Amino acid sequence: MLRFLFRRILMMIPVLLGVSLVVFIMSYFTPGDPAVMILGDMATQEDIEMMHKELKLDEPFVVQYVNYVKNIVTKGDFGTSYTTKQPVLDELLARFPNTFKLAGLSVILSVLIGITVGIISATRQYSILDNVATALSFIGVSMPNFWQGMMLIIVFSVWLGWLPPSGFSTPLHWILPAVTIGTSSAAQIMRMTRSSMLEVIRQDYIRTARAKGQSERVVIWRHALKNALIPIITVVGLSFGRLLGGAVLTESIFSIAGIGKLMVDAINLRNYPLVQGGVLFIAIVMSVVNLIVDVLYAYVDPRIRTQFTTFNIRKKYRMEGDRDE
Amino acid sequence: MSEKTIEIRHKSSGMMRDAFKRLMRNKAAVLGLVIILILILSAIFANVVAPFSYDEQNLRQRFLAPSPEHWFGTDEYGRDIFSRILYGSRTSLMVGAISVTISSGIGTLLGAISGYYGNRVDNIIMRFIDIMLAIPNILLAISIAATLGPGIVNVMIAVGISSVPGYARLVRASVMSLRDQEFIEAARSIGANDFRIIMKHILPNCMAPIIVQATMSIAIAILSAAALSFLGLGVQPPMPEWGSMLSNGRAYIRDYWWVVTFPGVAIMATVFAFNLFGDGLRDALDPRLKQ
Amino acid sequence: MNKVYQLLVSILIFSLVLGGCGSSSTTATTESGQTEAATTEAVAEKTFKDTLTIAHWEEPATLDPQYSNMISWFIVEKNIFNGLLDYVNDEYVPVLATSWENLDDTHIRFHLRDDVTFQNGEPMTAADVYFTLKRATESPKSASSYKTLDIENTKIVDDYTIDVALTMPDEAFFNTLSSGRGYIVSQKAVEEMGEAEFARNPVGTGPYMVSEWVSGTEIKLTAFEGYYAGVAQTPNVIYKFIPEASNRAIELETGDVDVALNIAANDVERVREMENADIVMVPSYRYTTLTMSMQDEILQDKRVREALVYAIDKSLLVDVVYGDTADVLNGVMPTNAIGYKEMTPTEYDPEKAKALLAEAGYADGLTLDFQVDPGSEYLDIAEIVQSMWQDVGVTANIITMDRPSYLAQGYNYQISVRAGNANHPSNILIIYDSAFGDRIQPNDAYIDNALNEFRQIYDDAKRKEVLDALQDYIWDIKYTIPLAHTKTIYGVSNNVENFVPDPLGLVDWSQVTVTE
Amino acid sequence: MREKLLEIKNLKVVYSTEEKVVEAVNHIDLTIHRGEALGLIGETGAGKTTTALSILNLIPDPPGKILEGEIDYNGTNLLSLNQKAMRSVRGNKISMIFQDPMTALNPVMTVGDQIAEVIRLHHKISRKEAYIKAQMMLETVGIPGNRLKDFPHQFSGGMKQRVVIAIALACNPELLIADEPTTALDVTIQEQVLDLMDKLQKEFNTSLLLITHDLGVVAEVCETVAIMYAGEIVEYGTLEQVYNDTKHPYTRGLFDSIPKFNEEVKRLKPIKGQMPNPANLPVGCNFADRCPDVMPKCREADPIVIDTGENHLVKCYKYMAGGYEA
Repeated sequence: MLRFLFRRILMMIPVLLGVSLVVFIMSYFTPGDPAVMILGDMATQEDIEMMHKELKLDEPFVVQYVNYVKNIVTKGDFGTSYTTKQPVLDELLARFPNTFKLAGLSVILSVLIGITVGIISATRQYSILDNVATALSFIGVSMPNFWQGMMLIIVFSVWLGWLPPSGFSTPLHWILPAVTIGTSSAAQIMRMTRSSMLEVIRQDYIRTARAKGQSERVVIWRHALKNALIPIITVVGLSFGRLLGGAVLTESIFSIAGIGKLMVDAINLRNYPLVQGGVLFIAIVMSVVNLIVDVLYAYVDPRIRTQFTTFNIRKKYRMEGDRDE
Repeated sequence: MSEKTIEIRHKSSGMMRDAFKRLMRNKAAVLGLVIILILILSAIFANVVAPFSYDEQNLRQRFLAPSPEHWFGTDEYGRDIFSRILYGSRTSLMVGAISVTISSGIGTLLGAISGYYGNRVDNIIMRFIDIMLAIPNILLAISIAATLGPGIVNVMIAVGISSVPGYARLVRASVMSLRDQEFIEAARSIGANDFRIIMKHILPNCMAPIIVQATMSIAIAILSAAALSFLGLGVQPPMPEWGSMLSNGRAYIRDYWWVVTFPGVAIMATVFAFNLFGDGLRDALDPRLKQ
Repeated sequence: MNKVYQLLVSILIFSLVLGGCGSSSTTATTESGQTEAATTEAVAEKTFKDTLTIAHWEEPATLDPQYSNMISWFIVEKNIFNGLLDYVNDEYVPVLATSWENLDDTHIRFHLRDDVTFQNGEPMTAADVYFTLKRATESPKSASSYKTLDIENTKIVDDYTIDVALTMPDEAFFNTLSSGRGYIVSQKAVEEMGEAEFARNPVGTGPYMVSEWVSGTEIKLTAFEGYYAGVAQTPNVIYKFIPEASNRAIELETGDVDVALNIAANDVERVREMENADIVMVPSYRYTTLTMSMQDEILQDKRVREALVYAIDKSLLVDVVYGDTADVLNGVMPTNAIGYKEMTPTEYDPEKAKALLAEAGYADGLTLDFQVDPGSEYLDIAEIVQSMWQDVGVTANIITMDRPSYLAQGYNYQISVRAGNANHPSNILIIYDSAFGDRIQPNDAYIDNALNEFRQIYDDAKRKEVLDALQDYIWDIKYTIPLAHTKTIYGVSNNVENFVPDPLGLVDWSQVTVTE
Repeated sequence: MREKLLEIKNLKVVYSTEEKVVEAVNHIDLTIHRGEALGLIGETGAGKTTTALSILNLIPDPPGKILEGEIDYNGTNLLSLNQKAMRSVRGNKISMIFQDPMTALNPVMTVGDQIAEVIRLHHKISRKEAYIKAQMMLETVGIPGNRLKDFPHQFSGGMKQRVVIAIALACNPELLIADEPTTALDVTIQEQVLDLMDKLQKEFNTSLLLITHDLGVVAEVCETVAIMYAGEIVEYGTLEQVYNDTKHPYTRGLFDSIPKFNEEVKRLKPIKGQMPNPANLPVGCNFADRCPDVMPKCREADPIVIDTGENHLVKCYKYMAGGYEA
């Protein structure tokens, strides 16, 4: 397992290099001049040239890229934001806690609701409960996020006055945004849980467990759920990863200083150091999440675990020679 | 197991007919299909059915509430919302369908190859997917728009490409749990090549999650397209598109409910229909449900 | 089974669930219950809150005035810094300078106040003024505003006197000094902190200083005890950054903020109806105009341009887009700009437009590309104009693109829409200057000369003469179609007192109080 | 005769979906005695597995439903037990081995866990003791005890079936139901598994209900045989009676369709036609359409079960005259 982890962490290096190169190329060829964006449409040609020099945009592409990578590797310096002149890393780290909290809360919320409802729905397929849960989940996924967010604000902040309409400073502020995001991913997790569970509970080993005299509760939650988890983990991992990259619309509606809005603003301003740093940062976070997902796969499914230690297992097979091939 | 062997021997046309029969028995799926057909028909015949033109402004009749003349009311420029929704089904359905086709096609292929071959191939593809995941959709869309010029095609490509990783990872996970099963070994033993095994034996068996994901992502595609339109990267006005109707109308959400409600309902109904249909399709296609 | 029925039932249940979620978390509602407090204490003696909270639409990237170029940034800086002078009620009034005199056409002597200290305790001297002017010429964001400043020959006379040299006579220089780019910074602070740090923790002479800046969320200011004009009335000012316009109105309604900046046109009525707040609206310096590329052959024909003007029902357009938050603009500058000249309105006359188009050879119609940066109200304007032009046979293909791509297009376009935001003719009319580089590109020698000429004239009457002629010329030649002059809209809580609106939004909060 | 352990009386099971009702088991009666090994033979879809699942009350509901009948086990009707009481029977008094060892084991649990689970469910012993017992069971079925912590995918098919047997026998049940236990295995492994089952059945004095379509397997292990066709038991008797004094035309058909190496047979005689669709059973005898000896009355009314002597039961009009109603 340790070797696997080590290998995966090593494998992040080419990914990050790839990401940085791709983003660098995209930044370079995307229309829009950062200097013009910073100076506005009233800027004169001299201003713009002055800005180019200040931003080192007059250097050739390769030099820019090599310097960029070199600064990261040797100094841990992700560059300086064009607009604020603050280190990119500081800007990202200032926003990350909010994003992480929002993502974490909504994932927890959606996992709790999604898996529970999904299982109930699957074990009582076609019952009224299942139909209601299914209809709810359809509504949950099909409800546009910002519409839902705005409705929540109108109901809970304006009409009822229970919850603050924007910001993310206290737990009270967390509720509406987390619910907004949580709803659609809960619905998605619910759908996935239901369909995955439906497959699993038809399997023979579930019948075996029942034939042992095991109670239905244990059969579902211990025998079936663990088998159904792989696709669920995939969905959860994906949505967590995606949320860690920022939830732009929700962040905008609730005025949350998160990574998503930071990145969109950066892209809109062609603030390339921030875009590049942000994408790299997101890539690192995603890689870590993916790694966790893979570790979870292995934890959940011994067949996948085998792959991490393939060598050892093969040796074992050969020694005992009991594999009929 | 015995069921499965019989299954494989069936002619594929028979299989499809069976699946279709089962689908038709599922009332929810039929409802979904009916809604989808209505949407498709209204997309095709929008110019016949719509009482007004989609871009006909009447600035003295702004924000009219729903009435016999304007079923869904009028928008901020006095355009008939009902007509715009009819025309909008063209754009939204096209964006949804094509981008999902792109993403599920590429994603499934990558995921299947990755999951089936494992090891080095898996590594390379998954790292590639990681790179894709890390690049923000908007950046991707802007770059594509920069190459192709702004317009609906970019939206479809950008939305499609950006949801490839989801499919790839999902399919990979399913394939990984399938590829060591006996019937795959059986197929391999009778000399089926990898392509055939993937296409004929593995993919049909992980259709369920793919279909669930595909129906879900039509909604996401429609909404992502709206977000891109909002940034000026999507459908060009005055061509209506549900998502951007919704985004543009959001400022009026508290004053003129119909401006956002009807496009929202249109999106929800579409997504709802695709979900019902996809669900039914999954049940119909799943050989394990056959008994 | 009846799925539709199920759907309805589930919607019901869903709303109940939502309701349930809320009711379980009613514990901490009193935190923001200012309304109750207000009613119970209305009879008692007036007490003031120690914090004024302002909903701001955009976070500044920096609070370094010479490196700023956005109104939204200057709004915060206004309360941290002071300039040498200010422009109030159509005249320049002294602030940090006590007086100034023109030594000759290109030399101005400023006498400074001797009782001003910076927020770091250092006295404000001529050295700081020199330092500020020098760094302005070095900043890409300020250099062009200061292009007539001759920093080499600018001399510190003594601690409180400085002789500013110009490369040519420039009446507009006073305008630059009165703008945010003229705010005086502490030389010592900049040199000690470095520019990056100064941008976050600026040191000026103003009533407030930054106490905390939560990135992306808010900036907290506290009163500067040593403010030369007297300590601010309210000890703390918080700018909360709420980009979503409707949410600023909501925050005002819920009492979470005392002032909301930049209320959206469609929220104005709603705020007016609020019991706890109202709208304060003043003309801004912002105006919107359609621009046409003079590099385009079709649009080089004046008849076509005139036709396009006649085909727009400006008053209807302004009414639809802005309601009462803007006026039709009958001139080439905002109504309250220095030296504005009112023009005779062009009537809406589609028949005349058709006739002109036919005369120009486009009787069968004409197709134009209309490039739009979909931010602000531009897309609204574009869609309405598109529809109005359609009535006279002009098809405008709207092409939206994100702002950077839009700006990158240069004059590779036909029609576009932009907003200007300035009060001095030299800054407003610069868009017609050939040297400006892009967008309109008229290469019109008359305009270039006039623009260069008028700002060198210190005599008000003579300058007005040149400027009036220039405005007449631009109005007539129709390189642009001026549309609307917008207002700056504040949503202000009824508890706020002594609020003085500013056309640009640069409100000085030092005299403002908020009753409990 | 030995003591009756389990008696199925008049059992009827249907699977109903929205548009059709499948009559999977139609009023069957079957008795298993203590220590007896009964072979239940029939082709795929005859209702063998449904019968077995009914005993454990594990018919998937929906769509399955036990409509009529009783299953008396030691004097109590299993069908009247509540879930909790039923669970104390499953895996403990009556356990079951499923057809496909590849899928019968939970892939995400170690075999040790899966064996210990059933032990701990029915015996109040500590986790540790349960694992010791599990290890013993593993060794009893011929798998090294140190593989307790291995997962199913690390075993071959034959070994998996041994694990399944270990699970089934872990609580020393009185009745073991084996549903096609060897069908999925290759021949050499089949033999090993059968031997093991046979040995253990005798050793533990367990009754056995062996479900199979393989006449040879039954001959090897069972004393009594029941032949099932389209949800009904068409012939029942001792191994001797059924194999050597075959009565029912279907049973005869079955024997004719397998090669016998001690006879010179030019050609095998498969039974013509197919089993009737259980969703649409014909009037009269279900086998009538395929029966070489079909008589007009076979198509009019369902024959009743006749005892042709010494408890050799046949459901066929042919023996109406010679026997008496069972």
